[in-house]
Formats: sequence, structure tokens, C-alpha cells
Amino acid sequence: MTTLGVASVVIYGAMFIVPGDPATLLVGGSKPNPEALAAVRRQFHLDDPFWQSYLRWLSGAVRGDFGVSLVYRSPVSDLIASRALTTILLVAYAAIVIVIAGVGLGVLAAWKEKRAGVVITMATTVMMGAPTFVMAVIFVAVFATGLGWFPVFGAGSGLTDRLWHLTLPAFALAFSWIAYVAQVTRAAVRDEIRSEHVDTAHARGVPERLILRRHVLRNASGPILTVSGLTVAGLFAGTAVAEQAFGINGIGALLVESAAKQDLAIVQAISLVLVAAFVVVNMLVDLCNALLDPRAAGRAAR
Amino acid sequence: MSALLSIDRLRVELPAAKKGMRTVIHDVSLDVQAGEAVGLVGESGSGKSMTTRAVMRLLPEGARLSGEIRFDGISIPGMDRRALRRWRATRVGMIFQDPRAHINPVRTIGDFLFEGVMLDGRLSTSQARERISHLMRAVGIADVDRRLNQYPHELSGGLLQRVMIAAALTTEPELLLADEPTTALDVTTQEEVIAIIDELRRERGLAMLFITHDLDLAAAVCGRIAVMYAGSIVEEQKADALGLATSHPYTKGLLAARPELGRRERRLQTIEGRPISAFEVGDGCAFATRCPRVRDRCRQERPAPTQVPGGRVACHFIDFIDAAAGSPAVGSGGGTR
Amino acid sequence: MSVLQVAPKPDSREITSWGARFDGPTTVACVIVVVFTLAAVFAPVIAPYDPTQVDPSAVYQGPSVAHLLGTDNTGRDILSRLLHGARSSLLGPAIVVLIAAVVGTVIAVSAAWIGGRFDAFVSRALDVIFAFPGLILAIVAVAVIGPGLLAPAAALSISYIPYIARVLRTAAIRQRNLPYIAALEVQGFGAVAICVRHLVPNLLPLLIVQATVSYGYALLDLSAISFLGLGTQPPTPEWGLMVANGQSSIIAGHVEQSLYAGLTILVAVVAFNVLGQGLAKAFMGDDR
Amino acid sequence: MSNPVLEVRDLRKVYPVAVTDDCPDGEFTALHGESFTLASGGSLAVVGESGSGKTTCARLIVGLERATSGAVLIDGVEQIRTRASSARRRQRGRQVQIVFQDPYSSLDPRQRVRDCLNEVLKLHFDMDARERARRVGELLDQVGLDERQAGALPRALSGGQRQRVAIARALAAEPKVLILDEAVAALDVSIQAQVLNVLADIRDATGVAYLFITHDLAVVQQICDDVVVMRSGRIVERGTVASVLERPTHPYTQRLLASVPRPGWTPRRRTTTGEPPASNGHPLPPESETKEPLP
Repeated sequence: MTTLGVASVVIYGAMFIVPGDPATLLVGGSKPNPEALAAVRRQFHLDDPFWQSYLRWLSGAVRGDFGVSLVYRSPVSDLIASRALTTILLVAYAAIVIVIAGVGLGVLAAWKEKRAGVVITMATTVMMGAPTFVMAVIFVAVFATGLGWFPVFGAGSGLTDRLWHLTLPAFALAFSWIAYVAQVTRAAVRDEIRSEHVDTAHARGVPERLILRRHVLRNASGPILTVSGLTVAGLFAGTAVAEQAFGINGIGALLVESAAKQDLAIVQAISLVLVAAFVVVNMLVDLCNALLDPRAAGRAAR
Repeated sequence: MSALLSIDRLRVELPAAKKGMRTVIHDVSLDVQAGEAVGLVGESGSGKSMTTRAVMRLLPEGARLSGEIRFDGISIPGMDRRALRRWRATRVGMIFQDPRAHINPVRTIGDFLFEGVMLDGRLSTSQARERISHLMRAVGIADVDRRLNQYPHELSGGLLQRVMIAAALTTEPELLLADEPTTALDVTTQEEVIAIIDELRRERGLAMLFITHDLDLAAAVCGRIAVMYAGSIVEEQKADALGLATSHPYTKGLLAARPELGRRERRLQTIEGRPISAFEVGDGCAFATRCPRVRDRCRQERPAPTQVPGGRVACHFIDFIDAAAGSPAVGSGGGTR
Repeated sequence: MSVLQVAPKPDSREITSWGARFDGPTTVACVIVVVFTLAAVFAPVIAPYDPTQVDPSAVYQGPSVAHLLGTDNTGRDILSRLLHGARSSLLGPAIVVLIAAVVGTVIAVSAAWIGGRFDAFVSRALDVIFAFPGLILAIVAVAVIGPGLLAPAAALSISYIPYIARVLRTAAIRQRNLPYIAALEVQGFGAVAICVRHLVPNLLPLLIVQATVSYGYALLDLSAISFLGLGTQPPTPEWGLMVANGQSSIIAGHVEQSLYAGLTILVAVVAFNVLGQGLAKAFMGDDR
Repeated sequence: MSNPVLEVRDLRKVYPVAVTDDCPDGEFTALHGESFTLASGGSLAVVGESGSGKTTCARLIVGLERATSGAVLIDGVEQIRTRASSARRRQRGRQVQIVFQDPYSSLDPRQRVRDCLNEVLKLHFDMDARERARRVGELLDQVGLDERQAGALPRALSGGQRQRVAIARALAAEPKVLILDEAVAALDVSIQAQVLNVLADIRDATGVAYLFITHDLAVVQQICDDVVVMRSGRIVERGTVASVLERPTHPYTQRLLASVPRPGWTPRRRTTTGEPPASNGHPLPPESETKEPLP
């Protein structure tokens, strides 16, 4: 919660730290005339002390009111709300792909260290270097324009059509994260496999299957859950690139557009929402970790 | 009569960090009879723990093993997975040095104990509960029900080691392997834990292979002691015959180097140099680099174990030692420097 | 909040000593990094064409002797653009990592040394920065300061601090509690002397590993920003920008520009990753 | 009987801990205001098990931690408890030094043995390079190391050799008191004997006084003159080594003595209810990441 509070101050304060008039920024790059500036000042209460205007902005934000965009001439919350579904769908799609593929590959690589492990390690090392926008180019070239299996651009309408449209973006977005989750999972599982309490289990004649389930996966689930959560949170940032690359009209694309047009009201609102998403996901992960590990129960309290 | 556990010319090599293999055990032969307690004593790196790991088939991946280990006549290295698991689950119990690392931290004490009992497959849940409570009380844990619901981090090291002992005994094994079970504990706790192990072992007529670096501790609970140095057993003796005239120079050196209550010397007698690792041993006697009475032959030829009254000693000059020694315990080596 | 690094972290306990010996992949990665660096430095000398020179008569040419990698939609030589692009593409992450490494180390070591409330405050502050994905912070910075290399690089420098500082802090606390540090304190050495002469040098291998891996990710993030049109501005050649530029040509069947630029980024990032992991392994293996 | 070189007066150390059922006031007292003295050139053992407060005591004396109350006097001069200036810290370093238990982490892994000793000599003495080189040779000789080891990195040395380096480093400051905090506990028996002999020789040669923190009564008997026995932060018995080890009066000392393995020893269970003795039930102080602030 503290994190979110500080983050909101930083996001709001960002426009005050650069030299010059914040009002100029809010007008959004267009040539400011004095009257417009004064109007903006009044609208955003910029003549009030910083804390006062910040609190006003924050209390609005909590109610879902982020003010009005000067570039789009419509309420920021409406702009966001109309695009949120697409983005959430994309993130959820990618997240499911990442967790299933990443954790699966990671466990496989650790458990069958000799054969699958080597291949998976090599593959994930390369995958980790493949950014979303590069994968987007390759996917479009191969699956869309090349094979024609998937649409090139757009988000589609209706659930199945949307999912079909979002498949390439989701996989492009998921690609390097799969590798990341797989590598962390592999390391966590391998650490447990080599741990002394697993030796004890072997020495007591516990069957391999049970060792894997009760002692290895159970104990490795903490770090795996943590990276998975972090990854999902990170996806909210990554959508900016994926949406831009595939011409999808989501929150991420809106963020990029507004940044290019220096429409601060929108940038502030979206960053706050994304950071909030990150914090919430991480809090959930910490909560789960506390349930999973009796030793963490005390630590998670803070 | 065949021994319960019979280790015959065991040799173990491990893959080295860089390339090739490193010998960690050269030649270990040791029998443990049913109901007998044998101590395996050595300094760090002597290969004593690796010997127990070889017996339990817990060697690291890539390890190469030769020689034979038999339990009740059955070859352990030759067991298939099923048989190995069955054997581990029912006929042998192991106590490790560091209970905190060796018990799964995210599972309760109850989970840990029940896991072992239920593997046996012969007991109903209520019988299992009965046996566990009984064992918990036997190792001196009073508040059984509360303890079963606790996690390892809520228990002290001494208590956790008692849990480990109880766990090792739940399936009523015939052999107990104890790998430095008290090294991580305070002296007073050590005495308790050792007493518990000794008492329960005698009550049940269990055989035990007891690994430690402390000769006196081994002698207190074992009938026979094998002393290891650099991957080989240099001496095997009845516990009460250790350090007597026919003892190996290394054993004598160890006994003399250890300060002892009730005996203050101006200077302790020392063994020169440092303990070497098994892979550093050349063709000769492993102890040749430190032995006070080393001869040319020692550096060239590895001594075979020789029968002496009470046991076997691997030294070329065992007769000479016998003749030279008048008093027990202290070899004259340290004094003539 | 959970402590985590961008890459599967090398075990920081192990990395305490020098003396690297590389395995095969690491050597290859090392060579690639050197080649790319040389390409960036000597781009004006080795590039066959001016990277910004438009040639309407030579649009979308395939690979030929004249244009080894072909030309783009305005007839610019792709190879020359890649070589020149190496300059801004590689310089940006270097600035980011340098700043993050220096600031991160100072923060980590002083937090570890001073401990107590200061350490708690630092950890909390790092958590807050960590909650801003680098990309978002960079976009906010662009919105405030304006597009170009400066704003995203500055933002990423800040957002990469936790990645370095968290790992280093954990390692520094471990070192701090080792008796050799206590022995120096008992001798009467001052805190700064101990940190500079003993603590930091022992953290250096870990710092190098962490910085190398971070470099790869900073490169990735910065090129993503350029791809979005918020970073380096045309006509300056930059890899991410080239991918974006070539995007519209893909539908027309001309994948070259995007593909080559994309692959170059991929190779560079993978090379830094492998190098970082190889370094970690080399440092670890030597520890004994 | 000479004047005490070290006097510990009513030394008390309280750690804040999490409030739990066992510890309702959120405090853990590691040391309950204890006093003892160490005669000049003497050798005093502080004996106890884990949680007895013996290591806390050592850390307070060398200034690694600050006492809650009480005083440490060296040569009759009280050591200040507040943050010390660099000159004061060096001065204390000249008076009392310490050798820790773990030989593997007691030396900077990147520093050669010679450089390690040189660094200390530079800090404390105004010597030219040649004098320092001579002194380094002298110190190494004293602990039984040679030229070859002087140029080695710690990782090339065995545990016993590293511990000798740590002793040499402590002696380089020419302290009046050397605290040996379980300094031989991690060594193999054959190496332990060598180091104990080296320590005995050094005391004969230099007249440095030892404060020997240990759990090992046999070692105490070998190397110390006097002994205090600690349990749960309190001294339960004190006296000369001969009297305490031969005629212990406190039940805890008796118990401690009885539990040392020796020829003819039989372990016995002392607690029938099975719960461990009370001393083990105490929560340990938290692993402290908190150290003195930067000046």
C-alpha cells in the first residue's frame, strides 16, 4: 500500500519536476496561448499548493475520475474503460500461456536434467533474448502474411474472434516470459531436488512420484509463484509494445499514443492503474506464499 | 556366519570439478553383525560420510562405485529401484547430522513421521498413530499431540534430532546408520541424544553404524571401532583396545592430540602436517606423509590389514610398534621430535 | 514484497572470487559482444554507405554485392544502418547500466553496512521503484520530457537500480556478517576503508554478472521504446526503430529490414545473457 | 598477582525481539550484568553452551556491539560505549584483538597473507617497508607459517593454516588481550592440537592475555588458568581451572563436565520428561544485520 501511495506521488509529481510550467505539459505539446493555459490551470488546480492539488487528483482517481484529456477532449476514465477489456483479455491470455508453458518446461527441465534439461535450457536462453516486438514481426511474417492463419492487425469482436485475433499478440508477448519463468522454475525445482531433506526422503524409501509432489514441487512453489506473479504484473507494461505492434486498440497503445502527444492526464492515469495492478498482483502472491510456507507467515505481515 | 551389513573392498570415485574422476574412498571393508554397534571414526574428508552414502545409495550423480555392499546377503548396488525403495523403507533407518536441513521445513513434524510409517504399508492409521506416539515418548518428547502439529522451525535442534531418531525407528529397521548425529548439538544435548540412541538401539537389538569424528564418543556406544584416514580404514579394533600397543600410529596420534579432562600436559603431542584427501594418496601408505615412524617401504607400498589381537591394523611395521611400545595410549613418536 | 531479479539469479553466496574460465557458449558470446562493440566504434569506417542517404532508385533491393543485406523502403543500405545503429543501440544501455551499477552499489553497500532503519527505508524505496516496470517509467518520462534517447535512458537508469541493488544488498549483508569484516573493524579500520578495500572488491564479480545481464535487458527495453517511436528519433539509425520502420513493408512481403534488425537485437541480448551466466559460472566454479 | 588487564563490570546486553508468548516484553537478555577480570598475561576461559551469552560477551569487549549497561575496562581505563572516533577505535584495536571460530570466512578471500598483515601494520605503526617485511616474517614465524604461505591466497591454505593467519593478524596489533572465540572448535583434532601448542608458545613469548571463549572443557583445561562458567546469560560458577574442573559446585558445571565424552564414559539421560533443559528453550537473539553506522 505504501508502494502505491509513493508511486502515485511520483506519477503526479513527475510533471512538476521538469523545468517549466506543468500547464504547458498538460495542454499537450500544442502551442500554448495564455488563455488556454489559464483555463488548464483552473481545471487542474495548478495554482493550489502541490499537496492540495495532488490530493484532489488522488481522491478523484480513487473514485475513478482522472479528469479530462485535453487531446482527446473526453474523460480519461471513459477512454481507459472502453479499451480495458481488450487489454485484460490479452494479458490474461498471455498469462495463462506463460504459466502453463513456463512452469511445465521448467519442471520438465529440472526433473529430466539429462535429456530435456539441456534442450530446454538452450531454447529458453535464446527465447529470453527475443523481445515482443521482434517476435511480433516474425509471427506476422510467418503466421499472418506467410501462412495466413491469423489476422495481421486488430482486436476483433465477439469472444472467439477476439481470442483468435489476440493469439499472435499473446504469444509474442508471452514468448520471452515463458523462457524466464521456465528458467526460474528449473532453478527452484533443481535446488529442491538437491536439497538435503529430499535426500532424507530418498533414504526413507519414499517413491519418486511422492518426492516430486510432496517435497520438491511443494517446496519450490514459493519462488515459482513469485515469478509468475511478477511476470503477470510485468505483462501490463508489456502490452504497450504488443498492442502497438499488432495495431490493437488497448490501454497500452493509448499510453504510447498519449506519451507521444504528451497528454499527461492520460499517462498519469494509466501508469497509476498499471502500477496498482502490479502491486495488487504482488500482494496476492505474498498472501499465497504466506499460506504455502509456514516460515513466511511472520514475514508477510508487514 | 554372515554379517548383517558387509562392505567388501568398497571404492568410490566422484566426478571432479574440472575433469576426470577423484577417488574419495580407496578400500573400505567392514562388517556389521546383527545387533552390533560399529563406530566409523575419522577427521573431515576421510571418507566416513561417503561410506554411509554409498551404503544408502545416496552418492551424487556420476559417482563410480566398485566392490560390494551386502545387506543380509543381498547386494545393495545390485538392487533394482523397487527393491531399493522397499529396503530403505523397511530394513534400514538413517539419522543425519543436521536435522534442520534434513527435515522438510514446510511440512509438520506429524507429516514427516507419518510419511515413513505409512510407506511400510502394513499399518492402519490408528496403529501408525499409536506407534508414533510411543516412539515420540521413547525419544523423550512429552507433548506429542502439540509437537506433531508443529513445524520444524518451531523446534530446537536437540528436539528435532529426537524427531529424526523417532522417524528412523518407525519402521522397525534392523540397521541404523547414524551420520554424526550429534555434531551440531551442544554437549549436554549431545549426551541426551547419544543416550537415547544407545538405549533404544539396545532395547531393540538393532545393528548400528555410527559415524563420528570423536573417538571417545564412538567408544562410548560402539563395541568395535574402525578408524578411517584419507579414504581407507587404517585400523579396526574392539573399542576398549584402541590406542593400545598394537594400534595404528594414526590412532595413537589422534588420542594423544586430543586434550583430555584430568590430564594437562605442557604441550599436546601433535601429528605433523595436515590431513590429506583420499585423492592425494600415492602408491604408499596414506599416512606416510605424517607418520613419525615412516620408512621407505611405507612410501612405496600400501600396507594390507594385518590381524592383531582384537582387530586388524593396516601398517607395515605393526610388529615393530608392538615391540617398541611399553605403555598404552601414547606413541613415542611425538616425544622424539 | 518479494525479492526477485530479472534473470534467474546466480547464487550470490558463491560468487566471491576472481579467475574466470569460460566454456564454449560463453566464449562465443564474448566474441559476439566484442564484435558488436567494434562495429559500433568503427561504424563510420567500415559502413559501405551513409546510413541516412535515401536512394529512390534502389528501393527494396534484395541482398547483392553492392548491398550485402539489401535496402529498405527508401533505398537506404540496411547493413550500413545496422552498423551505425549499433552506436545508439549499444550506447544507451551502457549509460543505463553504468548509472544503475554505480548508484545501486553505493546504495546496497551503505544499506548493508548501516543497517537498521536506514536499511529498511532503502529496501522499501527499492520496492517502490521496482513496482514501476521500466517501460512504464520510461513512457512517463517521455511524456514529461519529450521523445529522444535522454528521457528513456534516464528513466531506465532509475528503474534498473533495484535489479542491481537488491542482489548486491543481500550479498553485501552476507559479507558484512562474515568474521573477516568484524576482524577489520576490531583492528580499528574505518567503515569507508573497509567497504572500499574489502567489501566492494568481494562483491565485484557479482556486480559484473548482474550488470552484464542487465545490459542485455536494458538494450531490449530501450529498443522497445524506440520501436514505439518514443526513443531515438529518425533519421538516426537505431535497431528498434528499424524494426518499426520495416513493419509496414512486411505486408508487402519485404521482411528484410525488420527481420535483420530484430535478429541483431536478439543476438545481442542473448550474447549478453549467456556472457553473464558464463561469468557467474566461472566465478562460482573457482570458489573454494 | 598482577593488576587485571581486562575488567568486565556489570555488563548487560538486551536485544529487542519480536513479541511472542515466550517473550511478552519483546526483549531478550543475552547477558545479565555480569562481571569478571582477566589478569595481565593470564588466561581466562569463558565456558558455556549456545545461548549462554559467551559470544555476546566477546563482541561487547571488542566493541562490535554496544552494551546496554555496564563497563569494559582495559588496563583500568573504561572503554566508551558510544560511537568511537577513528583514533579511539585504533587505540582499542591496539589493546584487544579477536580470533573467530570459522577459519574459512575469517580472511578476505582476495587478500594474500602478507598483504593482510601489512595492512594491519600500516594502520597501527609508523614503519617503513623493510621494517614491516621483517615484522611480517616474525609474526608468521610465531604462528608457524613460512614464506611460501605468506604469498598465498586464503583459498590455498588449509583450515589450520588460515586460523594461524588470523592469529598472526590479531597479534600484529600487539594487543594486551587476545580473545579466542571458539578459535579451535572448527578444527580437526590433529590440527587443533597444533594450534593449541602455538597459542601456548605465543603466550609464553609475548605475555599476551587470553580470553578463551569455548564450549570445550578439555581444551580449557589444557590452555587456561581460570574459568567462568556461563548459562543463559549468567555466570554460574568461577574459579581456577583446577578447582572448578576437579570440584565443581554448581549443578550445571557438574552436568557439563559429566557430558564430555572420555574413555570409560557412558552417556546418560538426565531429563526423564523428555523436554530439553530450560537453557535450550530460550529464544536466540535475532541474527543482527544491524551494525554500527558509518561515521
